Amino acid sequence: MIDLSVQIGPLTLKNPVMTASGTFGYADEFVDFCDLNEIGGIITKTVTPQPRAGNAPRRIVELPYGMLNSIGLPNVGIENFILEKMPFLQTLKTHIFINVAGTDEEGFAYCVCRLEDVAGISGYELNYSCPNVKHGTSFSSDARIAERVTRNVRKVTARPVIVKLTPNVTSIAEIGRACENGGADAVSAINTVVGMSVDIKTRKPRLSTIIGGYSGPAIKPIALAKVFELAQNLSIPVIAIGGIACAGDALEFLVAGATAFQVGTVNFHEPNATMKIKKDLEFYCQKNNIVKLMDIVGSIQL
Amino acid sequence: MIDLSVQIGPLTLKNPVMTASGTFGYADEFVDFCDLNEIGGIITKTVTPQPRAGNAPRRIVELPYGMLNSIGLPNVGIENFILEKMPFLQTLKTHIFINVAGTDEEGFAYCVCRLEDVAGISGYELNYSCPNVKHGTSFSSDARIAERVTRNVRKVTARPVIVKLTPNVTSIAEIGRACENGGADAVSAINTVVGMSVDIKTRKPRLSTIIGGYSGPAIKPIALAKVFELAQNLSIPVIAIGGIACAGDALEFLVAGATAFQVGTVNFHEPNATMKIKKDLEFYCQKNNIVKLMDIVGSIQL
Amino acid sequence: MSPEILHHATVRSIEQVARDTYLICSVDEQVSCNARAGQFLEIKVPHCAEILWRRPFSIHNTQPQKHTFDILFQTIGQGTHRLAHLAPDSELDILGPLGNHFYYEREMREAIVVAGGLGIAPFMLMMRELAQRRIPMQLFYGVGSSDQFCCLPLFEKYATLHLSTIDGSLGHQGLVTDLLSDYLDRNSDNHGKSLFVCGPTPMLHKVKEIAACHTIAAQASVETVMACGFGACVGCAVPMTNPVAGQKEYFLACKDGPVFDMREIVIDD
Amino acid sequence: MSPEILHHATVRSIEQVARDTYLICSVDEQVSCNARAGQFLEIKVPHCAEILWRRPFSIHNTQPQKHTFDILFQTIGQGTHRLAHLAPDSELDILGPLGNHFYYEREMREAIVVAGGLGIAPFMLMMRELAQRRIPMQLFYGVGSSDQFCCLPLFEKYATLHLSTIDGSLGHQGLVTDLLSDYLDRNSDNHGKSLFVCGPTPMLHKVKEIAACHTIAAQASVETVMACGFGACVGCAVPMTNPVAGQKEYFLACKDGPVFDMREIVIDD
Ligand SMILES: Cc1cc2nc3c(=O)[nH]c(=O)nc-3n(C[C@H](O)[C@H](O)[C@H](O)COP(=O)(O)OP(=O)(O)OC[C@H]3O[C@@H](n4cnc5c(N)ncnc54)[C@H](O)[C@@H]3O)c2cc1C
Ligand SMILES: Cc1cc2nc3c(=O)[nH]c(=O)nc-3n(C[C@H](O)[C@H](O)[C@H](O)COP(=O)(O)OP(=O)(O)OC[C@H]3O[C@@H](n4cnc5c(N)ncnc54)[C@H](O)[C@@H]3O)c2cc1C
Ligand SMILES: Cc1cc2nc3c(=O)[nH]c(=O)nc-3n(C[C@H](O)[C@H](O)[C@H](O)COP(=O)(O)O)c2cc1C
Ligand SMILES: Cc1cc2nc3c(=O)[nH]c(=O)nc-3n(C[C@H](O)[C@H](O)[C@H](O)COP(=O)(O)O)c2cc1C
Ligand code: FES
Ligand code: FES
Repeated sequence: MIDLSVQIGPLTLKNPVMTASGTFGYADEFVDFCDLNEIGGIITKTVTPQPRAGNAPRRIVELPYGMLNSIGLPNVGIENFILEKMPFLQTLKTHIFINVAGTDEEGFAYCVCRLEDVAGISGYELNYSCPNVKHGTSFSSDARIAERVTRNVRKVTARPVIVKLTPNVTSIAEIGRACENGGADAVSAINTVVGMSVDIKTRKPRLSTIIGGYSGPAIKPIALAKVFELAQNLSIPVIAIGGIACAGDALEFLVAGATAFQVGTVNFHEPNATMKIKKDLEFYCQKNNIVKLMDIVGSIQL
Repeated sequence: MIDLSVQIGPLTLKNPVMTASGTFGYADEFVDFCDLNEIGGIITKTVTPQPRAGNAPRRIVELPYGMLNSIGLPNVGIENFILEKMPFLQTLKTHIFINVAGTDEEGFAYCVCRLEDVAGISGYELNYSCPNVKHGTSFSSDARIAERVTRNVRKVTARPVIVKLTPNVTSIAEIGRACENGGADAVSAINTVVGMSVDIKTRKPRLSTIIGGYSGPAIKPIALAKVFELAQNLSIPVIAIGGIACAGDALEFLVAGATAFQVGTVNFHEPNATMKIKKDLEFYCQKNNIVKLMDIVGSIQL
Repeated sequence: MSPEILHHATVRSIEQVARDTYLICSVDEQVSCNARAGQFLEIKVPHCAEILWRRPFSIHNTQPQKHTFDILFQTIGQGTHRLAHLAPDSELDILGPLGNHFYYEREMREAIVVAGGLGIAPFMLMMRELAQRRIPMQLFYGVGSSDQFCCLPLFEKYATLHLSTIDGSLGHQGLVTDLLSDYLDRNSDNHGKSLFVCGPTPMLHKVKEIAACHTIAAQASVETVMACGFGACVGCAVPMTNPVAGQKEYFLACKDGPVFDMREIVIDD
Repeated sequence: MSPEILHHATVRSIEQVARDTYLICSVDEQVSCNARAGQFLEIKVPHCAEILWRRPFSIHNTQPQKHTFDILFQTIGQGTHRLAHLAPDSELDILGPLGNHFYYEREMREAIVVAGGLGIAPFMLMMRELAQRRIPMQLFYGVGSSDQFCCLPLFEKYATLHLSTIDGSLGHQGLVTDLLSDYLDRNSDNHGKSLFVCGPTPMLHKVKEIAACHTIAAQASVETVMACGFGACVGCAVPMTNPVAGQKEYFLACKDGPVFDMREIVIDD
């Protein structure tokens, strides 16, 4: 029996496979493709205090090995989320993390507060880093703000708090440390990389918002560098995100120091990717006589 | 007759096609592939005050649509550069820019000083941003240092000065503005994006320096966003670098606001890429009835 | 985990049926027996790791007895070119049937179908469905040049044809919407008529105007870029005619569509 | 702009010659007539935009009268697999000949060639060159299993063969360097002997030791990753035995090599 379980703060995940916010809906979109209870942890699409309609089309652009998005965090708002989305999530037998964002500093703690009495929630992921909304990145590009927002959330919940970081900063370790100081149980990285595409026929930017977020396999090398930097500098767990498409990709991150990882863009075109990655991780452990997957976390030979 | 010429500060380049530092050697490596005089501007591999041996192998890693490098600026040092490399460069009938870097703040002005009396140099590019040497990025991640170093170089030369910027910062526009204030004639962007790769068989980082610089077509969307940001915020010309492999790529950057562009990684596998891009730009202008290529610079429809 | 929606189909045949246009017939009981007109499949481009997204195609026709289905497509970019070069017996990695389908009013007495170019794709299956209900059909079908028409002999069995080409090589020279306007102007009684349209955006725009002007209900199958096809990426936004500002301003083409009542969506010109 | 070094060759034939090993014969006068043993070509992997770098291959043999040349290669990853599937008459986008070549001392009386696996590739051309000079040759050639040997009948014409396999399926069971040691121990007079080696790093390491111990001059063809092959990327660094600290510590495999005097380079074990 191979033990795939990993530890994120006080929580034990049955395996390190998680889903990245905004790429797995509210999980119900994936019932046809995945046994949701086999996933180590599900992170829901970002929810905000008020409903949001999202950005005007065009919201997505395909690129080789990647994509740009500028979705703009459309969501039904925290109240409707609790009414409409939570009931299904509560039926699942895995850890559910609600990804929240505020348009101001108070918004984060506000959402968390509202969710505190709701059952079936294992923890929160704070989205400090969406490049597609105004002021979206200021929470994660200014260490003082990042620390303050984390601390304010910490005050209102005993549930585990993950802070999701943007790669679009000079020093992700500095921001990560600030979140650790603010009381975060873990950090996740990376959110999308700021990118752009121009249609030379029309001379227009391809996205309605001009710039957007770059994701998919093409950003994996960038994500690995950031995750490694965080793992070297923080003492809380780091959850890897960025271009993970197969078990081999995931293993690179685990070896580099990630305790768990999130599968993002690949869910769109391979909606059963999480299942496949989990199975292949098991197979890898078998082949390499690894009894406990957690043992390879941070096993990089420097 | 199509006019491909562009203006970089006081200089007129016969066309906007330039070569990126470190990807075109000292030009002599490319005599078999290119008519060097047809290139708009040649930027030489970084030269430093003292000779450098460069980093231990492994220095390069191939990735889909990109590569990682950690070369470490090996070069013969400014004195030998003048003796060994300049004579050939002086025979060329195009603009030659010497890319210089210091290991400390004074190193930049020192190199430029030493080159001031040397003939056949159109200008300088200051490499503030190499991620593969210690302190390599501090010059371009701290606006005050960037401004100071630029000003010190400005004091010792009347020749055009281009400052090359790293994308690995929170606000490239802030650094760019500082360089503009310091007296730069133009900025070029982007240098490589920090990246990493792990060999899961050996559990070792693939590069000897663990992290390195990501380049090639995969970084083009990132470069476009940075170039656009600079063009929107600066009044000096922006020279685009990052993943340019064909005329279509170059046009995206020109439309987004770049006045010229540099061809990098693609030189390694298509050593005549500069020639092909120049020809295809001409062809594009012909087909689209563009008499002066400069007219499309910044023509993006927002 | 239901095995039905994400699975492999086997290509039975592939043939060129018009300029740059191919018909792939594949074996798949699930799609063949369950698909409704207007629904689509998301097909993985084979042997091309760099192309991440699946490609959406309308289900053109089904042969439920043979357990086969057809897609009809035009070679546009790398993905469709690769599909056109598939060999018989290759596997197709498909997701579907996805999306909603055309809706038929009980009171419908005549179906007016308007297709521009490859917008014809979903209407073969529709005509089979409507023929079973014995609904008379008019097909307004416009292309650039006559070598782009697909399956005319088959369509003729189901519907009265009104053809147009931009270059005048067959039928009316000009836009098919001109023919549509004429037809509706000539027949002032619009009671029981339903419009169904699929094609390029300017055509949808024009048809929406015409439908509004004649107060005929019109449904359009809409194309947007799609990363997933099943509601996960929220990338396929279509502006609503009656948005709730800051709350709900967009439909999703893949989930709420691809078929929309034209009154409910904004079509840019 | 000289047209010689970057150009297209036409594949004449491609055949599998051993397990996972292929021989491509191509038409190209320039390579055929000018290549020297030890030089290499950089070949673009066809129809695969995502693979940026060309792939380096030794020039295995040339047929100057026919204007053809051969490369011999093993399928390792995506690039070599694609090359193995090339059809005759395809175009090969090649760069070369590149690099230096094996150097023959005037006083050489016997050539001792040591090859591990595909390290055999450059030695066919070398043996032709040395046969013209009537130099006696010993070939020490080791592989994993007998089905990996290439071109033995041809090599036998030029050299005395000393074969080994790891699994013992042909020749000595074990490492070819054991055979080499034995041979040199038996023949104590090393005057006029030259060693030439190409193969995996542990083998190079061992041969370097043996050569030093018997004070025989040894040249190795060294493999590193290469982004360009012509001195532009400075990625193919090979550590020097006598570095000038902080100034010159590395050779470039593509420009200063791929053939090095083994005393001048550090070979990690
Ligand atoms: C619900 C739905 C059903 C569809 N049904 C069919 C069908 O039955 N038959 C068919 O031939 N096509 C159909 N399409 C369009 C089809 O999906 C695209 O043509 C295909 O994805 C192009 O893939 P590609 O890789 O060849 O081109 P790409 O490389 O993706 O694109 C090449 C160029 O064409 C443009 N382009 C891509 N898609 C479209 C589009 N839909 N309209 C206009 N320009 C586009 C791109 O922006 C790009 O400039 C449908 C689309 C949708 C959303
Ligand atoms: C100067 C020179 C001459 C060469 N001559 C020959 C030759 O004549 N015949 C021949 O078969 N090969 C030769 N090689 C090796 C050949 O270039 C590689 O096998 C080839 O580039 C692999 O390409 P790929 O796309 O199939 O594999 P990749 O996808 O590039 O690599 C697959 C895996 O193999 C590893 N790998 C890649 N190259 C090598 C290598 N050189 N040694 C060990 N592992 C490697 C990679 O790290 C990766 O893990 C030569 C190399 C050099 C530098
Ligand atoms: C279409 C799309 C929508 C996303 N929406 C969100 C979101 O709502 N909240 C969030 O925190 N991250 C969001 N992300 C970022 C992803 O969670 C993830 O951090 C990023 O895509 C990198 O991972 P990947 O390369 O595996 O996709 C979104 C990404 C994509 C592609
Ligand atoms: C192998 C390699 C060496 C480089 N060396 C230098 C250098 O010496 N100085 C410098 O300013 N930039 C150097 N660069 C960065 C390039 O000039 C360029 O900014 C970067 O590669 C992005 O462009 P590209 O994607 O077109 O390659 C190097 C890049 C590569 C790939
Ligand atoms: S295509 Fe992904 S939500 Fe519609
Ligand atoms: S391979 Fe580029 S310098 Fe040797």
